[in-house]
Amino acid sequence: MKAIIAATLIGVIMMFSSIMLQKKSSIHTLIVGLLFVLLGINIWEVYDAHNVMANGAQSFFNNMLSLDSFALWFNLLMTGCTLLYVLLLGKDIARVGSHVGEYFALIAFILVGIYLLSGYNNLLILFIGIEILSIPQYILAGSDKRNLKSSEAALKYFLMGSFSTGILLMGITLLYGATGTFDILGFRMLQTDALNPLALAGIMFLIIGLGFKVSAAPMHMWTPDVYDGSPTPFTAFMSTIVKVGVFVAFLRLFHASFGNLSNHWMLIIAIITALTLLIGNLTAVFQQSVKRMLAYSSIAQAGFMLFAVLSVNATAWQGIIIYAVAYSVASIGVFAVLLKMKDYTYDGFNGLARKEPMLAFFTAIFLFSLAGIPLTGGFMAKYFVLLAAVQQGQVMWLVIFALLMAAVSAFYYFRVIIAMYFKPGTPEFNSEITGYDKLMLGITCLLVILIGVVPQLFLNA
Amino acid sequence: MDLFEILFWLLTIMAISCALGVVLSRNPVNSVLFLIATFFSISGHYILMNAQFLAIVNIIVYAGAIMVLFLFVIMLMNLNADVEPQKSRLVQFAGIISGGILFLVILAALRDARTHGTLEREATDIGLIKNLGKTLFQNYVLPFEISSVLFLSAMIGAIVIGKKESVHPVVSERNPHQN
Amino acid sequence: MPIQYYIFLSIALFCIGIMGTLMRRNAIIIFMCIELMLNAVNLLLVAFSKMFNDPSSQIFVFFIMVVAAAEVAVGLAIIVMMYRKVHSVDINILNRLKH
Amino acid sequence: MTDLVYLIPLFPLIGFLINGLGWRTIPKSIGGIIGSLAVLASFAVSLGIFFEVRSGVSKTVTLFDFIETGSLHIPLAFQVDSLSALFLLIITGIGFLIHVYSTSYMHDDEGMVKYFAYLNLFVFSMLLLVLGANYLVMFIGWEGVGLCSYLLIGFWFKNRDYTNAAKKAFVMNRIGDLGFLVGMLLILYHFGTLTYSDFFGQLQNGNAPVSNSTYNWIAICLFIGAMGKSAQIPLYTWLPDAMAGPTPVSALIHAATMVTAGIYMIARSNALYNLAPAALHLVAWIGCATALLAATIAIKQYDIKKVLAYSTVSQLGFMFMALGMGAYTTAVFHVMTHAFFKALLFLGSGSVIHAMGGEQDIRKMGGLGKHMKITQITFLIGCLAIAGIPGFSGFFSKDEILGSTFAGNKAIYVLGLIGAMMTAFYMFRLYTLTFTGTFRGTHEQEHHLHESPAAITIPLIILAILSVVGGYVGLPAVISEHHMLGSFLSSSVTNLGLHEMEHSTEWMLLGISTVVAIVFSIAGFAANRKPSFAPNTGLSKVLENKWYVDELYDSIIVRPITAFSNILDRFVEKMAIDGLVNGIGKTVRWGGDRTRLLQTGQVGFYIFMMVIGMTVLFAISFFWIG
Repeated sequence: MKAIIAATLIGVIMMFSSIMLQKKSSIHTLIVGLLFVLLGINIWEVYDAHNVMANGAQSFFNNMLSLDSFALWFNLLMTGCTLLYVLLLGKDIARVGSHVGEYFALIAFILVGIYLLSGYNNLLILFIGIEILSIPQYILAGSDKRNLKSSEAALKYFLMGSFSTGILLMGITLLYGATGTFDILGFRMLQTDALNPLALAGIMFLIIGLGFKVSAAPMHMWTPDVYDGSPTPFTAFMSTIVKVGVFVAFLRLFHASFGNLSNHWMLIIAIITALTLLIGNLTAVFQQSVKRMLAYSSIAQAGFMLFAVLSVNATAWQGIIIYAVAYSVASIGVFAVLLKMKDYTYDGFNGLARKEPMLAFFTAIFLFSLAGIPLTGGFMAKYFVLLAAVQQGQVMWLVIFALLMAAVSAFYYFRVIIAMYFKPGTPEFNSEITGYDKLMLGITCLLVILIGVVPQLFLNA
Repeated sequence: MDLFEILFWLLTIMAISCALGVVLSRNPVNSVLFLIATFFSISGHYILMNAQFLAIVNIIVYAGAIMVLFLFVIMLMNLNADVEPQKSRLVQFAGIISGGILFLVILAALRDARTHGTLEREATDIGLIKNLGKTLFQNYVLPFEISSVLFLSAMIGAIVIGKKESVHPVVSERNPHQN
Repeated sequence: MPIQYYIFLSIALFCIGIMGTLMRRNAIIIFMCIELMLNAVNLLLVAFSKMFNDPSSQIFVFFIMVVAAAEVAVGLAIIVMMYRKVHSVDINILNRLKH
Repeated sequence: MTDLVYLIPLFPLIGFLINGLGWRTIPKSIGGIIGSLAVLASFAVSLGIFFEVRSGVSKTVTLFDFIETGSLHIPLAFQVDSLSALFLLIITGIGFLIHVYSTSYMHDDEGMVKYFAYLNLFVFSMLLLVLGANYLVMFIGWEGVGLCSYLLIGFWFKNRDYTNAAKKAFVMNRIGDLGFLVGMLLILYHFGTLTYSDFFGQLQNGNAPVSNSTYNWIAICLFIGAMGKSAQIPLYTWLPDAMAGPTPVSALIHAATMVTAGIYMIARSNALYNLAPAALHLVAWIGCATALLAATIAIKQYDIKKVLAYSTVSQLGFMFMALGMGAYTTAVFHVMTHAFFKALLFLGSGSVIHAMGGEQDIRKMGGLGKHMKITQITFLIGCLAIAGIPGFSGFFSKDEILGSTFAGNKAIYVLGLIGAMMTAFYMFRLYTLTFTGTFRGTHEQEHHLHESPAAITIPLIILAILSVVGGYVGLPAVISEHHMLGSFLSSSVTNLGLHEMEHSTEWMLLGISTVVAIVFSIAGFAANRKPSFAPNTGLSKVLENKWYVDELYDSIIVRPITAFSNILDRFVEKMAIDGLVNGIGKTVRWGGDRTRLLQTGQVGFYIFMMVIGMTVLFAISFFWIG
C-alpha cells in the first residue's frame, strides 16, 4: 500500500518537475532518485510482510486489495525492472519530445496500475487498474508528435483498446450476474458441473478482453502496428513491464477464481496459446526491421506466458515471475542497444561486433535469453512455464508445439547475431556509446545470466 | 400489459432503434443526436429500475458532457455527410453479418441461462444517493481514491497530446522503413 | 419481469455497437459506438443490481462513467491530433504501419 | 578429490572469461597458454578423480538448487562415476592436445585469443554435459556445445558459406534438441524427476506406473536428440558442412566432444533403453543405415576433411549399432578409440592443409610423405587403426561391435561388415592419394611443403601412440578373460544381457574382420596408386590401363561402390534429406508470408478478426466443450 501511494506521489512530483526543472538531465536524475526510493519502499514492504504477518495476506479497504507476499515481491521486481529501464533508456526517453517530466509521470502512474493488478481482489480494481495501465499507454504511443506513425499508433491503440475494455466490462458484468459479487474469491462458489451460462460467457469475454491486453491471438493484431509506430523507448516499456503486469492480473483471476472451472476454459486458452505462438513466431521470421521483429516476438513470448495461465498450479506462479523478469530485462537490453542504432533493419547491425565488441556481446546474450538458450534467464523462464504445463498434464501436445516454436524463434533472433558477428559492415550510431551505457548494459547482462543460473534468487521463497 | 411493461417496451424499442440510427445514419451529427437519444432511453430504463441517481448522472455526464464534447469535435472538423467516406458494401455487409452472428451465438449461449431471477416491481431505495454514497465511501473508497490517478494521467495526456511541440533541436528517430 | 429481457436488450445494444465499429470508417463514430457498448454494459449492471438488490453494481456503473469520461478526454485529443495532421478522421488512411 | 569435481568445468570457464573479456588486449601467445593451461588443469583433476573412481568411489556432488517447486527439486549437481570419469579423461585429455596443437595452427589468425575463448567454452559445455547429475544440467551443456560449435564453425566468418554451414549446424541441432526436450518433459511428467539416480531407481524397481510404450516413446525422443548431436540420419548433414571451421575445431567436434554426446546420453540412460526394445531396434537400424550411407559417400569425396567427416558419421553409426544391441560399454569403448584415431587423423590432415597453404583437395596433393615424414607415419597409424587392422586400437573396438551385432542381429552384422570394408577402402584411398605417388599441385605449393612445427607434431605422436595401445584395455574374450574397460564401466552401465559366444565363433569373427580389413585396405591402396580424376572413366581408358589388379578391383569393387555412392550422394542426401530440411524451412516461410498479409494496417479489419475469433471461441466453449 505504501508503494502505491509513493508511486502516485512520484507521478505528481514528476508532473511538476518539467515546470520546476529546466534541464532534462536533472529531470532524469530526479526520476532515478525517486525510483530508488520507491524500490526501497518496496523492499521495506516485502520485509515487513515477512516479519509482521506469518504467510497471511494483508487486505486493504474492505478486501479490495490483498497484497500477499507474492504480490509484494512481484511489485518489487517490476519496480526494479522499471528502474533498470529508466537507467538504460532515460536519455532516449528525454529525446522523444519536450514533455519529459510528463513521460516519467505517466510511467509512474503505470506502475501504480501494475501494483493494483498484482494484488486486486475485486473486479472493479481490475478494471480501474487496467485503465490506469492503458490510458497512459495511449498517450505514450502518440507522444512523438513530429512523427505521423506515432499518432497513427496512438489512434489505433486507443480505438482497439477501448473496444476491448468494453468486452472486458461485459465479461465482468455477466460474471456479476451469475454470482452477485465482484469479489474474485466469491467466484469460487461457481459449480463446475452445472456452470451457469452467464458465468461461462463472462469468462469468455474476460479471456478476450485480457487476451487483447496481453496481445494473444486473434486479438493480437494491434501489437505490431502499435509497437512499431510508438517511439522506441516507450515500445520497450509497453512490450515488457506493462505486458507482464497484465499477465499477473490474468493469472490471478484465472487461478484464484476460476481454478476449479479449468475444464471449461482450458481448451480455449490452449487454442489461443497455440495460435499466438504460431502467428507470433511465423510472422517474426519475415520482418526486415529489428524493431518490428521484436514487436512480433513479443507476441510469441506472450504465447509462452500464457502457459502460466493455462496451468493452475504453484509452479505457474513461479514461472510467471521468472518469465516476467527474464523477458523484461532481456528485452529492455535489446531495445537499449537498438536505440543506439541509426538503422533499425537487420543490415543496420552488420559488423557491430567489429566496431563495438562489448555492445555486440551483450546484445548476443540478450538475444540468447530471448531465444531460450540455457544458462540465460530466458531458458529458465521457458523451462518453468513449460514445467508448470507438464505438471498440469492436460496439454502435452501444446508443450511439444511450443518447443517447436521455440526452435523457430531461434531463426529470427539469430539473424541479428549473424548480422553482428558474421557480416561485414560499419554500423552507424544515433549517439555516442559511452562508458555509462556499457556499464549499464553489462549489469543488465549479468542479471540475465544470474536469472539463468540461480533462478531461486528471484523467487520469493 | 400494465404501465410498467408498456414503458419497458417503449424504451427498449426506442433504445434499439436509436442505436441502429447511430450506426446507420450517414451524417455524423445525426449519429451524435441518435446516441444522445439512446442515452435518454437508457436513463429511462434506469428510472424503471429505481436507479434514479444513475439516471441523472447518465444524462448529465454522458448526454450533457461527453456527447457535447463529441459534437464540438465534429463541428470543429466540419464533418458532414459529403465528407465522410463510406466503407464498401462488402465490408459493411461483413460487419453486419459478423456482428449478427456474434449476437446469435451469445443469444443461443445464454438462452437457457438458469438465472430465474426476476426484477421486482416494488421500488427499492438502493439507487438513492444516500445509499450509494454510503456504499461508495465505505466499501469502494479505494477505487474512488485511485481513480484520481486515472484523471491525472488523462490530464497529462491532454497536455502532452494537445500542446504544440516546442521547436527545439531534437534528434529525430530515423527509421528507413518509415516511408 | 424476467432478467432475460434485460440481458437480451443489453446484448443487442452491445452487438449493435460492435457492428458500428465494424461498419464505419469515421474514427469519431467508431468511438461513439464503443461508448454505446459501454452503455449496454451499464444497463445490464443496473438490471443485475435490481435483481440482487445490491448497490455495488451501481457503484460500478458510476466508475465506468468516470473512466469513460477520462477516456473520452484522451481519445478526442488523439483524434484531434490526427486530424490536424492528415485533415481526416478516416481510419482507412491509417495504414502506413503495415508490413 | 571427488569433492573438487566442480573445478573441472570451472577451469575452462575461467579460461573462457579471461580470454573472452580480454581478447583485444591479451597477446596471442598468452591467450593460447591460458586456454591450454585451463584444460590441462581440468585434465589433472579428472585424472585424480579417475583413479579414485577406479577404487570404487561413485557419488553425486550437489552445488546448489536450480529449481525448487513443491515436490520437484532440480539441483545443479555433478555425477561422478566410472562413465563420466572416462569421458572426462577423453574430453580434457584430447582437448588439451588439440589446444596445444591450436597454439601453433592458429598462430597467424588475428582472432586467435577469441578462438581460444570459444574453445574453452566448448570444453566447458561438454564437461557440463558429461558431469550433470540430471537431465537438465545435461541439457544445458547439450545446448552449450551446439552454440559453441555454431560460433566455432562460423569462426572464419568472412566467407558466406561458412556462416550458412554454421546456421545449418545450429538448426539441425535445434531440431534434435527439441526431441531431447520432449523426452525430458515426458520423463518429468511420468516420473516427476530429472535426476538420474531417482529416475533410474524408479525404473529398476519396476514399479513405475507407466506402460512399455511410454518407455519406448521417451527413449525415442531422447534418441532424436542424440541423432542431432551425433549426426545420424536424417540429421547428419550439418557435420560434413561443419568442416568450414578451423581444422582443430573439427578435431575437437569430431573426436572428443559434441558428436559423442549422443552416445554418452544413451549409455547414461541405459536403464531406460534396457526397458525399451523397440527404441533399441530403431537405434540399431538408424546407426546401421548411417554407417553405410556415410561410408559410401566418403568414397567419392575429394576434400580431405570431408572424407574424414563422413568417416566420423560412419563410425558414429557403428557406435549406435552397438548401442542398439544393448552393448553400451562396447559403444563407449569405440568412442574412446575413435577419439584417439580420429583426433589423430584430423590433426594430421590439419598438418597437411597447413603445409599445402590451405589447400584441401586431395586431387592436388600426392607424394607428401617425402616432405613430412612424421605426419605421414602418424596418419598411416591412424588409418590402420580406423580400418581395423589387428594390433591397432580400432580393431578391438570395431570387432567388439561386430561381435555384438553378430549375437544380436545377423542382418545388421552383415551390413556392418560391409561398412567396415568400405571404411578400410576409403581411408587407404585417402592415404594413398595424399601421401604417395607424385605431387599434383603447383610448383609454388611444392616449394612450400615442409614438416609442421613441434607444437603440431608432438600431439600427433602422442595420439599415434594412443591409437596403437588404446585398444588393449578391452581385449576380446578369447584372448583375455579380463575386459578392463568393461569391468570398469560395469558399476554405472548395465549392458543388455548378451549371448555368450563360443570361442570358435569368436575366432571366426575375428578372422573375418581381419581379412576384410586387410584386403580392403590393400584394395584402397592399390586402386588409387595411379589416380585419374576424369569424371567419367570410359571403358577404353580402363582397358588401356596395364595394371591388371587395378582393373579387377576397379570393375569388381570400385565401380559398383562408386556408382552406389553417387546415387546415395545425389538422391538420398541432396534430395531427400536436404529437401526435407529445406522443405520445412519453406513451409515456415510460406506460412509466415500468408499470416503477414493479414496485417493490413486497417483498424476495422483488426476488430473484424477479433470479432470472428470471439464468435468462434464462444461457439467452441458453448457448443463443443459444454
